[in-house]
Amino acid sequence: LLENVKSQAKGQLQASENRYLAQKHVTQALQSELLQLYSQIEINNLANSTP
Amino acid sequence: LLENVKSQAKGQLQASENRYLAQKHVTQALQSELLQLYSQIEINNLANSTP
Amino acid sequence: MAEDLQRNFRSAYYEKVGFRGVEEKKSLEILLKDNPLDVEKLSTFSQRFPLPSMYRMHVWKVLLGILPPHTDSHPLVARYRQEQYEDVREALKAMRFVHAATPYTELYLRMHQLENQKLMRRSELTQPGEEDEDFLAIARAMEEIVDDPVDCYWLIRCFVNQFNHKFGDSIPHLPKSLEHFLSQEDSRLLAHLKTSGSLVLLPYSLWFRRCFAGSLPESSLQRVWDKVISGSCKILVFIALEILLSYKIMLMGTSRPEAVAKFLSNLPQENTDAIVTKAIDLWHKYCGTPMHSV
Repeated sequence: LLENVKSQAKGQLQASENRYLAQKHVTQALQSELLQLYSQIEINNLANSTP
Repeated sequence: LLENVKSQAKGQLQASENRYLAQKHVTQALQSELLQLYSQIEINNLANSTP
Repeated sequence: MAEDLQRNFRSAYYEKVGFRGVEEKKSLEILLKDNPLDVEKLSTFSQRFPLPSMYRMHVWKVLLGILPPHTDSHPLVARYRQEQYEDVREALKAMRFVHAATPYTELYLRMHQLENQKLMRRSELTQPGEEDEDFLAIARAMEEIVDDPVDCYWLIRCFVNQFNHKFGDSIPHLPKSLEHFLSQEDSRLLAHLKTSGSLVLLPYSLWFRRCFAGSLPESSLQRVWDKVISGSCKILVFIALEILLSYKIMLMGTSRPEAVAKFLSNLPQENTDAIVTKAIDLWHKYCGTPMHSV
């Protein structure tokens, strides 16, 4: 019975951790996309300010 | 002992859920920043293309 | 009398949809009542018998770890899976990788890449590579089998991950294995394929990397995937073997390797069910039937 409870908890925790990990990977992807956009904007601004 | 294991498992799952929620708030903030950036870029493009 | 007729009709119907007997269905139902589910017994069942279509998705999800063995955790875990799907999809929308009209299969590919930390920046996106094309082929086939997008994504993702993880090292050896069994079953055909130069040009990646996705129609394909998901990649060799044996006359009649490859890559879709049935029998003959008490 004890083992049973433990393995059930493990199954739930794994699924929950997986969902958390996906969020982390989402954060990384968003950050890298944002970084890229910011540098793009700076390049554009620079190009516009030097006539 | 059984109750002990159960409450420990519950605590772990709760902690995992909280981590997930925290991470989710981060991605929501990043996503709204991204949205704003995209619309900023579009405004700039529009401004540049209409002299 | 009428009852007899009805019963006969019913078992003929079961026969047709793939239950060789109502007994098998009953024994699966008993297995599915276990809590926690005995994953090993479910694997063994699935290795030995065709899965009844009404239980197939559920069994696949358990075997692939999408649902845990404890059935009373299923609602909770299903909710986690659904939320994870939505989280990743929404992020891809925000980053403009996908939009409302993007085909689901492409969405699934990007989601899989993001989750595996293999997503390129949007400005650096390239044409899909070979691995992506394999994923897309499997995704297109799974889409025909599964209606719900959340289930579909999880099944594709876990199928691909499990396949690469479990069998990644065996895949390169499958052509040799095919050659071995073909020499046992029909050495003349093997000799012909060798001397004509066709053997090296057989559609191995379609057969062994995509697990026949895009080659067999879904009704036959899912019976093959039952075996792959429950733990065998050898079955792929026997499907390939049975395809070669079934088209022996045609193959013996041509010496042009390109024509052979083209024909085998675009199989006629008619008698694929019979091919799969014979291939499974051959597989049992050579590799034995798993002998777990079910």
